[in-house]
Amino acid sequence: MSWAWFHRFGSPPYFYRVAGILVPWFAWPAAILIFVGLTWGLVIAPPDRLQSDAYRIIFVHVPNSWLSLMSYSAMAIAAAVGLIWRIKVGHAVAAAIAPAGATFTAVSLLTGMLWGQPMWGTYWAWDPRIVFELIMLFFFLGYIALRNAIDDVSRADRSSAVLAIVGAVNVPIVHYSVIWWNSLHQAPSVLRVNGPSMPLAMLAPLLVSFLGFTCYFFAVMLVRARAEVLRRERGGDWIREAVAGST
Amino acid sequence: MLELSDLHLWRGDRHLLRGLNLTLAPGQVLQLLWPNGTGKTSLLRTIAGFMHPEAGQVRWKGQDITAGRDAFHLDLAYLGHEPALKADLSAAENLRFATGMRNGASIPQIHDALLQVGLSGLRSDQPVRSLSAGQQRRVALARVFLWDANLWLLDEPAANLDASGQQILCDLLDRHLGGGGMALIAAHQALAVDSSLCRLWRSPAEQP
Amino acid sequence: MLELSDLHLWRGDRHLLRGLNLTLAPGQVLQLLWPNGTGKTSLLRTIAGFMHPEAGQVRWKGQDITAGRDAFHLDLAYLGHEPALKADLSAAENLRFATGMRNGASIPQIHDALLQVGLSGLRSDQPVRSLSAGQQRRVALARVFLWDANLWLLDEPAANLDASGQQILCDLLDRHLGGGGMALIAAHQALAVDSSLCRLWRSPAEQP
Amino acid sequence: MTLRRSATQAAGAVMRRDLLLAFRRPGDWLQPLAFFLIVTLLFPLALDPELGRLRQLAPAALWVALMLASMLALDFLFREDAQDGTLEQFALSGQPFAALLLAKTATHWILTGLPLAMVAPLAAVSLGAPASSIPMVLVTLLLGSVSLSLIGAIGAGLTLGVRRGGALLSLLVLPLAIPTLVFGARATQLAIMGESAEGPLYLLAALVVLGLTLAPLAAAAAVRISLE
Amino acid sequence: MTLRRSATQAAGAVMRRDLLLAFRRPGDWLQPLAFFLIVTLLFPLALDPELGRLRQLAPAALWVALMLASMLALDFLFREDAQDGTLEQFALSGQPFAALLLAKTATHWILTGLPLAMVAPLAAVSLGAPASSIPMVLVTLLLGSVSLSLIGAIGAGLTLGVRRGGALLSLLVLPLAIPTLVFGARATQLAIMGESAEGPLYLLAALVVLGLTLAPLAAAAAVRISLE
Ligand code: HEM
Ligand SMILES: Nc1ncnc2c1ncn2[C@@H]1O[C@H](COP(=O)(O)OP(=O)(O)OP(=O)(O)O)[C@@H](O)[C@H]1O
Ligand SMILES: Nc1ncnc2c1ncn2[C@@H]1O[C@H](COP(=O)(O)OP(=O)(O)OP(=O)(O)O)[C@@H](O)[C@H]1O
Ligand SMILES: [Mg+2]
Ligand SMILES: [Mg+2]
Repeated sequence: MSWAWFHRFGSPPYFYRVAGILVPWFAWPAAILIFVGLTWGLVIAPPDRLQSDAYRIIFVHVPNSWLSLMSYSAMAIAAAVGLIWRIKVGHAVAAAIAPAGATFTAVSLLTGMLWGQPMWGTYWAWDPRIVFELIMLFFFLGYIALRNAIDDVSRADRSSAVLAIVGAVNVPIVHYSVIWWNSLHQAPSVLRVNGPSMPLAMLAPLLVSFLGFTCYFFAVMLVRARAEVLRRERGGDWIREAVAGST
Repeated sequence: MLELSDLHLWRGDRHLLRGLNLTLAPGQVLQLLWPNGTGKTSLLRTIAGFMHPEAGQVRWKGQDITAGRDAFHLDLAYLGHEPALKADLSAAENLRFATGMRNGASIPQIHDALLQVGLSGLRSDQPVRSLSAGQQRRVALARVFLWDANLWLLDEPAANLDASGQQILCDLLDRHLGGGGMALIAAHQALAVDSSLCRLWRSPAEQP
Repeated sequence: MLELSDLHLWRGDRHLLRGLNLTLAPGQVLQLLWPNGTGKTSLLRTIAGFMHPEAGQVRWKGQDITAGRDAFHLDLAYLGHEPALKADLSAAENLRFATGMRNGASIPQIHDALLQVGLSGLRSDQPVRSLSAGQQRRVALARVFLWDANLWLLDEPAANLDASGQQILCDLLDRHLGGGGMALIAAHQALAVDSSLCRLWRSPAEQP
Repeated sequence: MTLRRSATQAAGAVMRRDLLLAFRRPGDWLQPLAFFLIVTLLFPLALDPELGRLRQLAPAALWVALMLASMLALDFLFREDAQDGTLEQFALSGQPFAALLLAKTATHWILTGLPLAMVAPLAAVSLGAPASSIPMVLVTLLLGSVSLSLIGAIGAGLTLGVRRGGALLSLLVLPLAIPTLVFGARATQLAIMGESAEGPLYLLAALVVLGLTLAPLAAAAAVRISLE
Repeated sequence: MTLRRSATQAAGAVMRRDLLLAFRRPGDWLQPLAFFLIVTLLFPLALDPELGRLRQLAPAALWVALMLASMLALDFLFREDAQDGTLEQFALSGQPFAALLLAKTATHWILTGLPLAMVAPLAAVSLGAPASSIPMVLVTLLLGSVSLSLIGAIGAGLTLGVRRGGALLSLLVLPLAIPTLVFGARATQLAIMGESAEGPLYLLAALVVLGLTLAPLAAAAAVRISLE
């Protein structure tokens, strides 16, 4: 296969333009899907036999949890691309993902804690998955902190990239923690080899809101990444045209 | 043979080097007498491979340095603003370890080196910390020529050196060039090296 | 009026200064051009009160400095080998805090000072870390004269400075001396200050 | 512009400078926080979690964590200023040296001790302490962090002075800090148990006063020596 | 004399140099040791000592202390060499950079991790662990300290670019170190309880291997970047 597309997408002007075009295609679906998914999940979907309405947090918790893992992986990959092939766009994307990912992780933790109260009778349990999710939050924060601590952009890019890549070991740990340790936390009930163990009436809205949050993720990521690209392309003359064009 | 072709370097938001070209042949020395803040240190660090130019390339013996980095570094001796000495070790110990990493130098060689830079008077157990600024510079110079590398990159080597120190420096340089070495020197007063080999370069604007 | 009488100073096991006498009257500058490692820095630091001489004393306005230390320090501006700048603050911020501890200097005064040392071009938020060696020296010089202290102790102030920088330094000195200030300078090339006021001192052996 | 600044003005300038620096590098004061939180988080991980046991362990965990966090930060209290020559300029400023160093120490406390004391109750609760105990825990930790910063200032000064005595920081500071730790932990424990912690609290306060009077002078002396 | 030194010779030179330096400044490696001992002694003080409970706490106390002690030392791992320009010379030595940094890390472990692991059993006993458990405790701590040093090397490298990087160091390192801590403490606990600690021990060993393969490369990358 040819790597042309790879390097083309890695060229800032091209990325800037394409990203600009893509943003609305994610923003609108995000708004609609999240709205549909949440109203469906929180209002229409039938209450659970065991946990009546408490379970409805799932429609927020699970999408955010999944996205927290996905966004970290995405960040690590983008950073690696930037570091290995010296492609600035990669760093820009990684930098753009970090805050969003941190938010997803925080939301996952918070909703999890809220859910823990009715389910486990405590907000906070020293459960592997919970702890490693918390560690992931620390990785996101550490990444952001390291970026801010280094004033020179390109150095900040590559230093933080190393951190992002190193932190990637944490992702599988979070995912498999429920299997490796006997933990309080749910074992996978959706992403299972032999199909989800969840009634469709719950699964459907879950997937819809998951799609919604994912679109939201991409929209935010692209917008921020464009800004980051601009910051890196000091004085590149394509910028003047691009900005002039966009206004 | 060192070649810089169309080098562009940014620091922060400053476009320091705009399409810089230069070649350095065996036996030649080029003295950068650019004004403050115009990019001497940045240029030397770029050649050494610490910084990465936005455009253009640095070639050593015809090969891009990013390709054969280790080989290039073995031919290179870099002396920065920092003396890069361990304050708690004696001058001789510092030199022993500095050479121990590249080409082992024997104790006599090291003492000879210290003699040449005019530091034979030191107590052997005197830590570098207790040396004066100029004495520390001299130790760093001794290290540079103990490495007998082919290409010297010296950033203001004469700083803190008294008259005799500068004379020593010039002698070292002449010997280095005589042996087919090359040197790129950032300075503010031109050093009195044999002028036939030596080019002065007063500002990044004009070409050398 | 600074007076050193029969000063004896040891560093470790070296007897650096042996009965040194010297007086500096208003409007005078004395340049120490001693060789490396002969005690320039040590002497300046002793006068500043960091080190204590084994024998002899340092008098300022007739009074031993150990007696009226704070008063003496208010008349004193010391510039050492270290620029003593905060790498994470901008040049202007550094100057504001440096003066804020002694005599408040207004923002315009500070910008004027930066202008005089030829740093008006800097981005106002550029941290000192990102300045070149010579630019940092210039900031340190700006601090010295913003303090408008009576006695300047400068340790190799011309280090890292290009030609224009050295010219600026000389102008500052001339102005300082013209205003009845005094200066004691360690250097390796004599600075071209108005020679009537200026004495050169080539080795600790001879008297100035 | 030669009118001499008063000592308080000078100290103020020093504090403003350090605050600005911290603002430029949020990492510096966020780190002890993160460190503290992570450490308190480590204990439960290191044990198999069981809230009853955790609660007994809480005071020890909190205080050791607090102490280590502030120690870690203290190592940087003077070192950087010493290396770049700023301390020399302080010594030459014609201002009372002890006052300037006290200003530095105070800023350091504001940036590390204070936030630490603020988040500590949170950590305490996560370690199973009852919410009702929070105010007392807060007070004890506030007092404790103050005296830790002061004690640390002495240590930092001494480690500057003695080139080869890096061990001094812990060998001198930790023993000095032990009384604070003991009384502090005791007070916290009583607070968590819901009993009156007056006794140890008074002792803590006494330690703070002692520190305020002695530490700046000791530190100033130590640092001056290191400048020689 | 231009014959090129092999990578191992170069690494050897680096180790000898660091050992000599440590010999000149015993403080640097005595400090973490003293720190560790005092911390482990603090626990009995911070709690009211009652051996039964102490024994339960021993693993947690040991491991947290071990971790913090090595953290404290880690900040010195590269910083000094970075400031005085030695690391630049390493990078220009034409030798594999990762190997040189690994050599530095190894020396650092010999000077801090090893002694720590050696005195730890002592501390364990003082915390009420049975003498019979000492060998196992020793093994777990040895393994743990190795991987802590390796992880720390990454953090130290990353924070070089930042002045006062100690600020970020622990924030970056502690999350990485938590698995080591969890398994290590579990193993120590089993050892103290006199049960078989094989499971966690294997995991610890796995972490060490992982660290040995990844850490030097990551650290080298990080340091190179910081030299820019
Ligand atoms: C602070 C507490 C919690 C945290 C940090 C947390 C974290 C996570 C994470 C990271 C995931 C994604 C795992 C993966 O995709 O591999 C997840 C999934 C999930 N969580 Fe939680 N969780 C918490 C509490 C809870 C509670 C209390 C419940 C309800 C009993 C719950 C139910 C679920 C479910 C059903 C999934 C989807 C499982 C799957 O199909 O993969 N979580 N959680
Ligand atoms: N992050 C940054 N942002 C903006 N400008 C920067 C940054 N880093 C460096 N610079 C500028 O780039 C230049 C670097 O100069 P360099 O140190 O190479 O100068 P030099 O020729 O060595 O000067 P000197 O003779 O004083 O040593 C300086 O003008 C400095 O202000
Ligand atoms: N602890 C010590 N033991 C022995 N000698 C020492 C000690 N400390 C300093 N010295 C010697 O004292 C002298 C100090 O010199 P100083 O730094 O004052 O020289 P200087 O005139 O400033 O030199 P330069 O021109 O290089 O700056 C040096 O020769 C140094 O070797
Ligand atoms: Mg320079
Ligand atoms: Mg000197």
